[in-house]
Amino acid sequence: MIQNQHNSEHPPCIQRTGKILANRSIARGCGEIRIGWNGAEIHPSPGQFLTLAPRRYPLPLLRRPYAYSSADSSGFGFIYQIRGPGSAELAELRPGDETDWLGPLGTGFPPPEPASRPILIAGGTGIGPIFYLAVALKEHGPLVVTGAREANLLPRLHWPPGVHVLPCTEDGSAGIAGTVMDALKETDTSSAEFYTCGPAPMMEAVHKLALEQNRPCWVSVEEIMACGVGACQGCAVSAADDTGTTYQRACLEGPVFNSRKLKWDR
Amino acid sequence: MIQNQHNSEHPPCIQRTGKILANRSIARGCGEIRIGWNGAEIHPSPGQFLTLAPRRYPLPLLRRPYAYSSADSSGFGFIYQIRGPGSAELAELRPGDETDWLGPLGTGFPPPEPASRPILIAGGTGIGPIFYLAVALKEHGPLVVTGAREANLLPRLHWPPGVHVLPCTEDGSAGIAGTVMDALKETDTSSAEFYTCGPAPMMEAVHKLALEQNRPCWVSVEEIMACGVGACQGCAVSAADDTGTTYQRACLEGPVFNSRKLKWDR
Amino acid sequence: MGQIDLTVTIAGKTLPNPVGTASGTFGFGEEYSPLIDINALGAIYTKALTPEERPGNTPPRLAETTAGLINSIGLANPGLNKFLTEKVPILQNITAPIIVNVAGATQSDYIKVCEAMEECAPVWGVELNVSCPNVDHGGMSFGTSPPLLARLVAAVRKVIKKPLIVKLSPNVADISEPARAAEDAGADALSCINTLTAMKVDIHRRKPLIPRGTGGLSGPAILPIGVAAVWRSAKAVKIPVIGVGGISRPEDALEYLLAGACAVQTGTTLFTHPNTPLRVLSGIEQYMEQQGFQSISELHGFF
Amino acid sequence: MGQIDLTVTIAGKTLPNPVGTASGTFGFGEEYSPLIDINALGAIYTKALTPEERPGNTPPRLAETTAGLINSIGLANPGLNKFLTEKVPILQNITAPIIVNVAGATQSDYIKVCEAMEECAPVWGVELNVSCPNVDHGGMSFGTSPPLLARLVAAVRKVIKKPLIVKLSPNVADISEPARAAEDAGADALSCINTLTAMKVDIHRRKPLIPRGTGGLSGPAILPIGVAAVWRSAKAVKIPVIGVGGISRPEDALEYLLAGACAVQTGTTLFTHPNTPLRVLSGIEQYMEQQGFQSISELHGFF
Ligand SMILES: Cc1cc2nc3c(=O)[nH]c(=O)nc-3n(C[C@H](O)[C@H](O)[C@H](O)COP(=O)(O)OP(=O)(O)OC[C@H]3O[C@@H](n4cnc5c(N)ncnc54)[C@H](O)[C@@H]3O)c2cc1C
Ligand SMILES: Cc1cc2nc3c(=O)[nH]c(=O)nc-3n(C[C@H](O)[C@H](O)[C@H](O)COP(=O)(O)OP(=O)(O)OC[C@H]3O[C@@H](n4cnc5c(N)ncnc54)[C@H](O)[C@@H]3O)c2cc1C
Ligand SMILES: Cc1cc2nc3c(=O)[nH]c(=O)nc-3n(C[C@H](O)[C@H](O)[C@H](O)COP(=O)(O)O)c2cc1C
Ligand SMILES: Cc1cc2nc3c(=O)[nH]c(=O)nc-3n(C[C@H](O)[C@H](O)[C@H](O)COP(=O)(O)O)c2cc1C
Ligand code: FES
Ligand code: FES
Repeated sequence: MIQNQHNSEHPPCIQRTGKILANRSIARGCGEIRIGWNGAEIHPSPGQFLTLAPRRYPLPLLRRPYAYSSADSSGFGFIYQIRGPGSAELAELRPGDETDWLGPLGTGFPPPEPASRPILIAGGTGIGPIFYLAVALKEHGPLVVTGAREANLLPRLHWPPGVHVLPCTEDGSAGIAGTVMDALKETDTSSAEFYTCGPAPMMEAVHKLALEQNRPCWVSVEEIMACGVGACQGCAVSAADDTGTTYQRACLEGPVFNSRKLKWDR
Repeated sequence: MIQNQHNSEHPPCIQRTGKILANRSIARGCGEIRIGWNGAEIHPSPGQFLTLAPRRYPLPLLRRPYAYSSADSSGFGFIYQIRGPGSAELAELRPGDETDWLGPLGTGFPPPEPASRPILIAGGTGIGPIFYLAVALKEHGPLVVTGAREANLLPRLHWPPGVHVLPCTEDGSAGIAGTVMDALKETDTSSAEFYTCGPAPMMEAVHKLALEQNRPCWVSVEEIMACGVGACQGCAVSAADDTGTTYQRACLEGPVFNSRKLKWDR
Repeated sequence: MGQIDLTVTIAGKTLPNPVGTASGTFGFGEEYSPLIDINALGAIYTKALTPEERPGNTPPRLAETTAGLINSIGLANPGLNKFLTEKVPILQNITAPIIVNVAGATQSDYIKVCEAMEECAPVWGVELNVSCPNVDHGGMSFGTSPPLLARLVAAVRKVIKKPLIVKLSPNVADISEPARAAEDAGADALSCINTLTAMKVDIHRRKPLIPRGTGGLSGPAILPIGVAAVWRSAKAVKIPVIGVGGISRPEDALEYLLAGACAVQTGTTLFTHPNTPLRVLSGIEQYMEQQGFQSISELHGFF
Repeated sequence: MGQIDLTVTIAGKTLPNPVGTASGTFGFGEEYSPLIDINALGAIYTKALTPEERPGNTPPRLAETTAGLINSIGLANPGLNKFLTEKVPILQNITAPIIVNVAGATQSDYIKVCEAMEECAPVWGVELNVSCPNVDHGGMSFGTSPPLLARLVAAVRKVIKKPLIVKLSPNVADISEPARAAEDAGADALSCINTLTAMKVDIHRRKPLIPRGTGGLSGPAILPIGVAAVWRSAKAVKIPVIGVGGISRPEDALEYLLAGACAVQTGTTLFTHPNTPLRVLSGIEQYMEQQGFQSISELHGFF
C-alpha cells in the first residue's frame, strides 16, 4: 500500500553508500539497477526518488535524480536511460561496486480515490516510478499503458498478476500500433484516476484528457535539480495560479503534482 | 648511438595512438610502460620526451611529459612515478589499452667528449632517461649512480653489460649507504662527463661538483609544460646570462641543458 | 586537537569555526538538517532576504557547465514577514550562527531588512548581497560602483550594530576598489565572491538554457578566480575577508585562508556532497596540526 | 558540403572559415606545423608583439586548476625587429590569414607595432591586446577603462587600414561599455574574452604557484563566461564579434556562434589536442548541414 505524502510530513532523507546487487539491460539504452540497503533500509513510496553522486565529480557536477522502481527488504531499484555523463557512469556499474545514494526525496503519488480505476501511463524514463506504483496498486487492478517508438525500446519488466499492461509502439513493432494517447482512446476512462510520468507533451495530453473527462490526474515532472532537498529553489516549476507567478519545488512539493495545479502553457 | 641534438634541426614530432604492450611495477609507486609503434616508428634520442593526453580530459587538463626510457623496433617505453591525477591514470593502463602520445620532443643528451668517462646520476623519476642514455652509451663503459631513500624505492631494471651501476640508499637498505653525492665522493671523477636527471637540489650539487672539477655537465630539467612544442613559452627556465634576464624553453631548447647555461640561484 | 583555536572574530563577535555554508545553497538552515550536523557549522548564511516575498525567475533555473553550475534563482525568498513568522521559529533551535543575506532593489529595501535583523534575536549578523547577477534589481549595480556601494553601506551601517558583511562581485576590473569603499563606509567584513555572469546555449533549441539569458557561475571552475579576489581584497583592506567560490576540498579552503581569508563558505559542492563543510573543517584542523599552527589567523601573511 | 559558405567577412576582407587559434597558444604559427595542417585554419592569431623584445615573467608560468589553466607568460616575444627579420620569412609560407596580436605599455607602443603591421605583407590584420592581466604594463588598463580604450583605438585606427580587432577583457562589470567604446572609435571587430584574473596557492610552500601572485585563467572552466561576454557584446555593437575562451568541442563553438559570434578561436585545448581547431571546424560544418544552414552568419539572431 502506498501512503499519501501530499500535505503530510516528509520522512527525513538519508545519505548512504550502497552496493550494487544487479545491473541489467532492459531495453536498448536502458537499464535497471538494484542496490542493497547495507543496513539502512527505508520505505520510499512510488513517485519518490533518490539522487546518486557522480563518481568522477566534478564531471559531471551534480547528483542525478532517479525515481524508485522497486523497494523491498532486499534492496531498492531504479530504471535508467543512458543520456549523458551521469547515466553513462551507471551503465559501467558492476555488482559489488559502491554508490553514494540519498533518499527518499520528494512527494510521491497519492492512493486512488475509492471506486476509481487507476490508469497509469508511462513514456520513456517514466517507466520506473510507474512500475513501482503499479506493483503497489496491484489490488486495485490498475491498467498500465506504456509507449515507445519501437519494440526494442520497450523495457522488459516482470509485471505482477493483477496489473493489466497495454504496450504501444509508434511503428507497430509490438503491442498496439500508435502512441499511448491512441491506446487511451480505445479505453474506457470514465472512472479513471490518471497517473503519468514521461515526456512533457505526453503528460500534457493525459492532463487534457483528464480535464475533458473530469477525472483526477497525477503527473510526475522532471526538472533539473541541484540540492534535491528543497534548499536551492533551482527545480522550480510554474504553478497554475491566477493571482500571479508562483512556483513549486519539483524536489519537495513534487515531483508528483495534481496536474491541475501546474501551468501547462509555458 | 646518440646524435647531438644541440644546435641541430629537430626531427618533426608526431601524434599517434599506441597500444600498451606492458605495464609493470618496478619500485614502490613507480612503473614502466611499453607502447607499440603501431606503424609509426620513430627514433627518439636519450633525454628526449613524449607527452601523453589525459584520458579523462579536462581533468586533468594538460598532456603529461615523460622521458623515453627505451625505444627499439618493438616499441618504446618510459618510467613513471605515481604523483597526481595524470600518473594515477597510467597505473590503470592494461596491455591492449590505447594511449595518445606525441613525440619525440625536446633536445636530448649530447654524446660524450672523446676520452671522457660518462658518469650518469639519477634520482627519482630521472631514472628513465638515464637508463636509456646508459644503454646508448654502453660502449663507453658508463658509470651510473642511482639514489633513493630506501631499497624498495630503487627501480628494478635490467642494465646491459658494460654499464656499471652504483645504487645508493639514504637508509642503507641497499647498495651504498648515503646520497648519490656521497657515492660520487668515493669515485674518480677527474675525467668525467656528467649527465644527470632528478630532483633539482641533486642536479645542482652535481653541477657544482662539475664546476669544481672543471668537467662538462648535462642536466635534464623538469618544468610544468602546456604545449610541449615551443609555442606557449610556459616552460621557461632561467638562463645564466650577465646581460639581463633571459629564458630558455624546457620543451624545445631543453629539457637537457649544459648546466653552466642555467641560473641555479633562483 | 584541543590546542587549536578555530574561532573567527568579526567586529568583536566570534564564529565557532571558519567554515560556513554559502548564501542560497543552504536555504534558511533546516533543509539539510537530516543530512549534516548543522550546529557544527561555523555559520549559516541564509538565502537572500528582501522586504517583499519574491517568487524568483522563470524556470529552468539551473544549467551545468564543465566543473561549474549556472543558476538563475532570482532571489526567490519568503519576504520579511514570512521570514519572521515562519523561519525565525526554526532558526531559534539552531545554535550555529545565522547570518542573513540581505538583498533589495533600492537602498530603502536594504535598510528595511537590516533594521528588522538588528532586532531579530537569532540573527548573528548580516551579509549585504550587492552582487547578484541574476535579477535586474538585485543590487549588482551597487556592487560594481564603488560610490554607490559606499553610500549604501554607510546608510545600512546607521541601522545595524550587528556584524555587517558586504559580499562583493567578481564582475569588476579591480576588486580592491569596492573593497576599500565598503571598508571606508563602515563594513565589518567582506565576502568574495558571488557568482560570475555566464551563459549556456542549448544548440538544438537555439536558445539559452536559462530564460533570462545569463545566470551566475559557481562551483570548482571559479575557485582560482575567488582566491585571486580574496588575495587582492585582503591586501586592500584591514577588515576580515571571507572566501567563497568553488571550495570542494580542504586544500581549496586552505588556499583561501593562506591568500588572506579569515573564514570560508562552501556552496555548490554541498549539493553533491552535503558533508562538504564539515569535511573541509576537519581537513583544515588536520593541516594546522601537522604544520604547527595554533590559530586560523596565523595562516595569513605569507605572501 | 560544397554548399555551405564558411567564410567570414571583417571590414571587407574574408577569412576562409570561422575557426582560428588564440593568441599566445600557437606561437607565431610554425611550431604546430608538424601536428596539424595549419593552412586549413581560419586564422592564426600570433603571440602578442611589442616594439621591444620581452623575456616574459619569472617561472613557473603555468598552474593547472579544475578544468582550467592559469598562465603568467607576460608577453614574452621577440620584439618588432626580430619579428620582421626572423618570423616574417616563415609567415610568408603560411597561406592561412595571420592576425598579429599587438600589445604595449603605452599608446605609442601600439602605434609603432601597428604601423609596421600595416606595411607587412603577410599580415592579414591586427588584434589589439588591451586585456592582458599578466604584466603591469600590458594594456589591461586600456581594456578596463572605456575612455582610455576609445582614445587608443582611435589613435591606432589612424595608422592602420587593415582589419583592426580589439580584444576585450572579461574583468569588467559590463562588457558592453568597452565594446561600444571600441566600436565608436573605429574598431572593425571585437574578440572576447581574454583570460580572467586568477590565483593558485601552493599550500605546502605557502606561496602562490606563480611568482607574480595572479595569472590569467583559460580553458573549459571559462567557457560560459566567454559565451555571456560575446552575447552581451554582440547585442551592444554592430561590428562582428569573435568568440574565444574554453572551446574544446564543436558544441562549444556553436554556443559562441549562436550567441552572436562571427568566428571563434581555440586556445588552451589545443595544447592537449592539437587537432582541436580542425575538429571544431568539421563539427560546425556537420551541424550546419544537418540543420540546413547555408552560411555562418545565419547562426545568429535566435535570442
Ligand atoms: C524527480 C526525477 C526523477 C527522475 N527519474 C528518472 C528515472 O527513473 N529514470 C531515468 O532514466 N531518468 C530519470 N530522471 C532523469 C534523470 O535524472 C536524467 O536523465 C539524468 O540526470 C541525466 O543525466 P546525464 O548526466 O546522464 O545526462 P545529461 O546530458 O547531463 O542530461 C540529460 C538530460 O537530463 C537533465 N538533467 C541533467 N542533470 C539533471 C539533474 N541534476 N536533475 C534533473 N535532471 C537533470 C538535463 O536537463 C538533460 O535534459 C529523473 C529526473 C527527475 C528530476
Ligand atoms: C621533460 C620532462 C620529462 C619528464 N620525465 C618524467 C619521467 O620520465 N618519469 C616521471 O615519472 N616523470 C617525469 N616527468 C614529470 C611528470 O611529467 C610529472 O610527474 C607528471 O606530469 C605529474 O602529473 P600528475 O597528474 O601525476 O601529478 P600532478 O599532481 O598534476 O603534478 C605533480 C607534479 O608534476 C608537475 N606537473 C604537472 N603537470 C605537468 C606538466 N604538464 N608538465 C610538467 N610537469 C607537470 C607539477 O608541477 C607537480 O609538481 C617529466 C617532466 C618533464 C617536464
Ligand atoms: C543556487 C544558488 C543560489 C545562490 N543564491 C545566492 C543569494 O541569494 N545571495 C548571495 O549572496 N549569493 C547567492 N549565491 C552565491 C553563493 O552564495 C556563492 O557566492 C557562489 O555560489 C560561489 O560559491 P560556490 O562556488 O561554493 O557555490 C547562490 C549560489 C547558488 C549556486
Ligand atoms: C599560455 C597562454 C598565453 C596567452 N598569451 C596571450 C597573448 O599574448 N595575447 C592575448 O591577447 N591573449 C593571450 N592569451 C589568451 C588567449 O588568447 C585566450 O584569450 C584565452 O586563453 C581564452 O581562450 P582558451 O580558453 O581557448 O585558451 C594567452 C593564453 C594562454 C593560455
Ligand atoms: S533542487 Fe534544490 S530546491 Fe529543488
Ligand atoms: S611547453 Fe609550451 S613552450 Fe614549452
